Amino acid sequence: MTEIASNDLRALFRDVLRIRMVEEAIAERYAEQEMRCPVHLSIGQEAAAVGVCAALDKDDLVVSGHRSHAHYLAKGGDLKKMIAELYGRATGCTGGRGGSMHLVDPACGFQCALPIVGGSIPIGVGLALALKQAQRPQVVGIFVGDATIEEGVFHESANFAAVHRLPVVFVCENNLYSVYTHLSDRQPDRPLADLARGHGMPVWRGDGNDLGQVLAQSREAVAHARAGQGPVFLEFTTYRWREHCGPNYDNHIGYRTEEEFQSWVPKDPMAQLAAKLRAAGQLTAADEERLRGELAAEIAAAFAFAKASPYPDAATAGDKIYA
Amino acid sequence: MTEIASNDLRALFRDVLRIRMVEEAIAERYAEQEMRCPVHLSIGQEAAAVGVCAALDKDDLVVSGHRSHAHYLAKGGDLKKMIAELYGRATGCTGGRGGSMHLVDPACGFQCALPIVGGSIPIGVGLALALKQAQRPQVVGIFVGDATIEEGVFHESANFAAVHRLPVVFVCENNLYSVYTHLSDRQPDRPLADLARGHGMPVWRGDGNDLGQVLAQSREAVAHARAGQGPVFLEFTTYRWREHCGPNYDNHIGYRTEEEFQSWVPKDPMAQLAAKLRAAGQLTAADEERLRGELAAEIAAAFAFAKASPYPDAATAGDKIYA
Amino acid sequence: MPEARELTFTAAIREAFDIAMSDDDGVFVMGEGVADPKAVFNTLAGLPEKFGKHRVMETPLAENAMTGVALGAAQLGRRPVLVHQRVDFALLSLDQIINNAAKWHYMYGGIYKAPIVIRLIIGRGWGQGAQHAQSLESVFAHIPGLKVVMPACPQDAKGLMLAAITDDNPVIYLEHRWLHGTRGPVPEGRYLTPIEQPRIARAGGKVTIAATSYMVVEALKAAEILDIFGCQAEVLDLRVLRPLDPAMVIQSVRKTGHLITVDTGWGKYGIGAEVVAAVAEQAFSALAKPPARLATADYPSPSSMGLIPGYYPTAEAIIGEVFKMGLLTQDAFDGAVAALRAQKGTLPIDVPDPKFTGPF
Amino acid sequence: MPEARELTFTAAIREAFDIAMSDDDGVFVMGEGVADPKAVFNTLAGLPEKFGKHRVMETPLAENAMTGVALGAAQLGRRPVLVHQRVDFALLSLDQIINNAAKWHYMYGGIYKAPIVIRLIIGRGWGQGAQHAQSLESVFAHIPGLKVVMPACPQDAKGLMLAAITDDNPVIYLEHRWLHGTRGPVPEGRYLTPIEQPRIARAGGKVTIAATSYMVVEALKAAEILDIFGCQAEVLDLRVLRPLDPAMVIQSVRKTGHLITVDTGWGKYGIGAEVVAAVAEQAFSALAKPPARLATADYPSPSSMGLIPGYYPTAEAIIGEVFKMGLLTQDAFDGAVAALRAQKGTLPIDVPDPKFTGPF
Ligand SMILES: Cc1ncc(C[n+]2csc(CCOP(=O)(O)OP(=O)(O)O)c2C)c(N)n1
Ligand SMILES: Cc1ncc(C[n+]2csc(CCOP(=O)(O)OP(=O)(O)O)c2C)c(N)n1
Ligand SMILES: [Mg+2]
Ligand SMILES: [Mg+2]
Repeated sequence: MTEIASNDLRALFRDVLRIRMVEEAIAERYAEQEMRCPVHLSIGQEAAAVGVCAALDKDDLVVSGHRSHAHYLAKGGDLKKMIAELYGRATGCTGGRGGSMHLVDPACGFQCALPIVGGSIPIGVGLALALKQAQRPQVVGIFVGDATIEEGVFHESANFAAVHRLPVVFVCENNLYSVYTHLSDRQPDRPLADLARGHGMPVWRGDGNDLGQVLAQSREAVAHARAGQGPVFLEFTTYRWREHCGPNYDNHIGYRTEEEFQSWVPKDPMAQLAAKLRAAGQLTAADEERLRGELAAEIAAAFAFAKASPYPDAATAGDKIYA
Repeated sequence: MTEIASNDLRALFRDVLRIRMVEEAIAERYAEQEMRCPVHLSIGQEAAAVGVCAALDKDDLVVSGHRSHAHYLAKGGDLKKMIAELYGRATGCTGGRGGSMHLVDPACGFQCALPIVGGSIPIGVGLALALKQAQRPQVVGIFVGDATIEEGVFHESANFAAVHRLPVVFVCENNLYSVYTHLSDRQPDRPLADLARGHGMPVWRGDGNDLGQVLAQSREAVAHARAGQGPVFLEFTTYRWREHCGPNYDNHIGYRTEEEFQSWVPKDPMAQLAAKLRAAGQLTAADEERLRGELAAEIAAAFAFAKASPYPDAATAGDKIYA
Repeated sequence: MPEARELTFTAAIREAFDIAMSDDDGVFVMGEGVADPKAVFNTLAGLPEKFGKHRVMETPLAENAMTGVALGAAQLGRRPVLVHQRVDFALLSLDQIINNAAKWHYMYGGIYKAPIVIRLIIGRGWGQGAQHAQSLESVFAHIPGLKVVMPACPQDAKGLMLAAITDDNPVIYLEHRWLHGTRGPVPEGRYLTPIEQPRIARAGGKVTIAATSYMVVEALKAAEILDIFGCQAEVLDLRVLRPLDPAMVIQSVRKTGHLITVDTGWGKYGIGAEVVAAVAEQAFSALAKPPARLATADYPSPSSMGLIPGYYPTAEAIIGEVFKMGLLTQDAFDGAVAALRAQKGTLPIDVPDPKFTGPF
Repeated sequence: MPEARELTFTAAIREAFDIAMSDDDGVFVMGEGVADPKAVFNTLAGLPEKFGKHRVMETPLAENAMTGVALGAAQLGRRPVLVHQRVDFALLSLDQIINNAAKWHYMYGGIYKAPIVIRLIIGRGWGQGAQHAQSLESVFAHIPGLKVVMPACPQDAKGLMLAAITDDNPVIYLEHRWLHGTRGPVPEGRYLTPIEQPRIARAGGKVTIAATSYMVVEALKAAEILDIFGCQAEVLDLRVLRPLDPAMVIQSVRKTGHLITVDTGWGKYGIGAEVVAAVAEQAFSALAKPPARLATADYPSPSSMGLIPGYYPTAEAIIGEVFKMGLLTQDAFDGAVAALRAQKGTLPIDVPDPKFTGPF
């Protein structure tokens, strides 16, 4: 596996921290009841989003599902438009049409997010088909969860991508849960990535909380897909810290134990990365404080922008039904 | 792999020959335009049906798809009711409601056949769930084609069967084609059975035209499923002799070559079996002639029964919409 | 039977399951999240503990296969109830619902039955958006072989669920998220609400309002205010969309001469179309005025609350139609609208009541 | 433009594809069997050879994913046409059609388009049975964001296909198997039939028959015979079910005062319901008699030809409705029925013409 230079990681630390701080800000302000749409936070899972998107080129494409904030931001999505969308404002990335579960920013290649689980997988494969038909060099990253690959459409899409050798990078963030149902209640005891092997895809499996590993594996996988050798599959083990949907911690409600959660806290991808950088002398306390300050300002500005933005005009609700 | 006693095979020769003769009779009479429904013949593929069903107990259950005649007969389905169904008569196995693509005979455990490709897979898994819930010892055989497993519902069903360790025997007759489309246009180049391995299932792959091998592998697989160790997957390579749907040969129309077809003729499961039995001194020319005579009589009687049977009364067409 | 006890819609559903599962070992519930701590908006609370996880069974994400699995299990004496937290997810399973379950009894010549229930929740509000707030009952109601019910009050929520579970046919049970918190009288013990007919939710002689699901709530709100302003509306809760029995609607129209339909789905080729067509065919001369249909606006559900005004039919819109039919003076209409608005107060447009704070 | 050239419906579709693919490199066809020797009932004959197998692309069996793939490819300038040999198979893909394609433009605030065509063949006859002979247009027509067309003549088969391919929205193109062999005038070259309005298939003043797809053929048969017996029927080929423009139907009813709808699907919550409801709402007083709906019987399609009489609406049934409306004397009615039967001769009930010998 490729070694990752620690100054590469340093640049990525900013991205991880930024996503973390954005989502913590969302969590904090959600109770104000002004973000009136469901939110699925990625806190604890940021490394997969950041590592994979770092391995992608700017003009590569990405699609995601319900838990898409991190992917959107990691790919370079516009923060202001995202927060405005959560606030249902006209300045949001869909002008308030979609809400948090339909983030989109074609400017940076974040093609779409869709909350019907698995719904964006064939979209991503179709993008890859068009890229191949046009002999363009991009690849398409398709983010899925451990439950998403239970849907038949994953398999149908994987098979099609494989037979046509399409430039697709499947990225599975295995956080062990589908809402409140554990993997063991949903799938047999075998490596989940075997499903992808069944479709003839090469597979990388890694620690999704270790950004260095994510990045190294993603680079290999992306190179493979870009070389025209067909789709690849990445499985990253990770853990969701907050409730499935919404801003709170929920270890007390009974589907997982506080101990299980606590066992993941030391594996915090952000803390691990910070520790590594500090040890390498690449991140001083002052650096970090400055970074946090910059990001806090950016985030505050995004929320201010959202709140200052108007709601879309109800009279336009019936526009753009047909192109 | 278990050795199969040649007197076991002798009994099964009758079943193979019977299915062959039934389907040839259908092919012969189809042009009369009295069987007014689509027919999907299994000529050339009989060994898989017969071998698998021989490995099943009488009260085990079976479901099938569009190409179900052989499975129906091998499991013990009523020949008269089948032919009458093809003739659309009131005495058919569904009273003319379903036609050739909806064969059914619960008396022998042939639970259903369905022409929406993949449609009967979860039905079979649901039967297995109920068997397990009731702690009954039966297993369920689910017949699929090489294209059927491209449908998402196969994977969804396989995963569910695996996580609940249901007594399911998936039987894939890989005849290389989906209608007129070759496997290589539809799936990547890897063993098809890897898909089942991905779901954590043990897999047996064999020559579907070698009845001895089919039977031996099926017995092992069925024993595994019956022991409560979860679903299993059998892949049998074979070849369809006639057109996808209808009575004719169609090697001239361009989707496969006459040479390819000819290369399969020596692999005819019936001829191979007959040769083996003859070599073992278990089948004399006289035996075979007697057998053919008996079967011809039975088949003639079934056609006569069908033709003598009335059409269902049009006035009953609106009955039994709701139970 | 007089019955003072009131329950929420949620509790009524829960009670139906408790009774059904106690009475018949064959009944089991399956779906994503059925045994989780949220217990499908609490409608299944405590049942996994009481009946075991094999009878309140978590499933993988596999809507189409799970439907077939339910149908398969039903062949051997089980009575599965499959739950989807949103009807939108059921679009993945229409193959098994429409191609298989709906035709099972018929296409096998009556030798098999398909006693399964598919329970689907209709989302609304709190920014659910295009893929979590559809109301697709017309799609199901169009299909022979299915039965389709939409309870609008706690009593029917329980009675129709018990009837659905007892029925030997596939029953689509559509429940509106905004009804969960409503309260009403619910008889104790086992009773079945026949899957046969509408319910007269309120009697009246001037105009017939035929409504479905949550729109019955809006229709009743309208009817109360209309009453004050001298127009007695008869509110019919259609409740059973297949088999639809239009007789009660027709009888009402013969009395009132005026028909307004209000339903939770899209209007074109929707529930109201069938009701209006049936009345036009069978009781044409009873209509004093052209009938009117109210339905969700003919586009996908937007997420932002800024885009919601005008999307869903409301009591106010119903009163507007009554006015257009000439059944209210301008003054009465203005008064009715003012009264309605006062009643609504400052409740945001995207919640049914102040307690509803999302996120689903 | 006068145009003598006649083509079959099949050849008209083929010509549409030939033109569309020649004119625009972005257009490609995908589906199970599109490049096989049967060429989807010959509608694509020769096209794989002409345009290459990457533009007439075989697919695995994966209806839902292939729909999403088409939609995805359309985002980068491709214009895919997805073909299913039976509409019944499309039930596996309603998630991608309804949840995604129909809402694509709207839910992303207008930044994306969804220029895909989904071509679905409606089966009938030769024992197809419950799962290969459904006519599910109502399911699609109900959904905002989709366009839904059903050509009934070769000219529209070509013109609507070209229009569908040119349209920037998802278009569901439903083609009836029994129309494939019909013939009619077809202009040469590229022309678009606007996805906007019904077509007057035959003018007349006594009764309006609004029909879809193959039922236009039955309606025209009825109209010809009715004419002989003194009753001039106006036959409207609805042709575009979404967006439905009822204006032409209303205009016709204002002239005739009588409305009969005939469609290939099930009746309840079907196409006729919307047409009747729209007329009842918008042209109530124009109706001299209650409207009537004819549709496929309200149960699954049986396989046996013994069970088919009474299942599909026929010219005879249409004449029966005309008679019930009082527009024919008993003698005229008897004569019309006799004439129809004589015309039909001994053609079996399960084929459209003597050349149709199955098996699909
Ligand atoms: C088709 C469909 N079924 C069910 C749901 C409800 N749902 C939303 S997210 C989710 C869990 C998905 O789990 P996973 O793929 O592991 O992603 P994670 O939430 O863990 O990131 C479920 C069941 C849905 N949105 N769509
Ligand atoms: C859902 C669905 N899609 C397409 C079809 C049309 N169809 C019928 S059989 C068949 C091929 C199936 O191939 P396979 O599973 O290999 O079985 P085989 O015919 O070779 O026995 C197809 C595509 C169908 N019946 N159902
Ligand atoms: Mg997960
Ligand atoms: Mg095959």
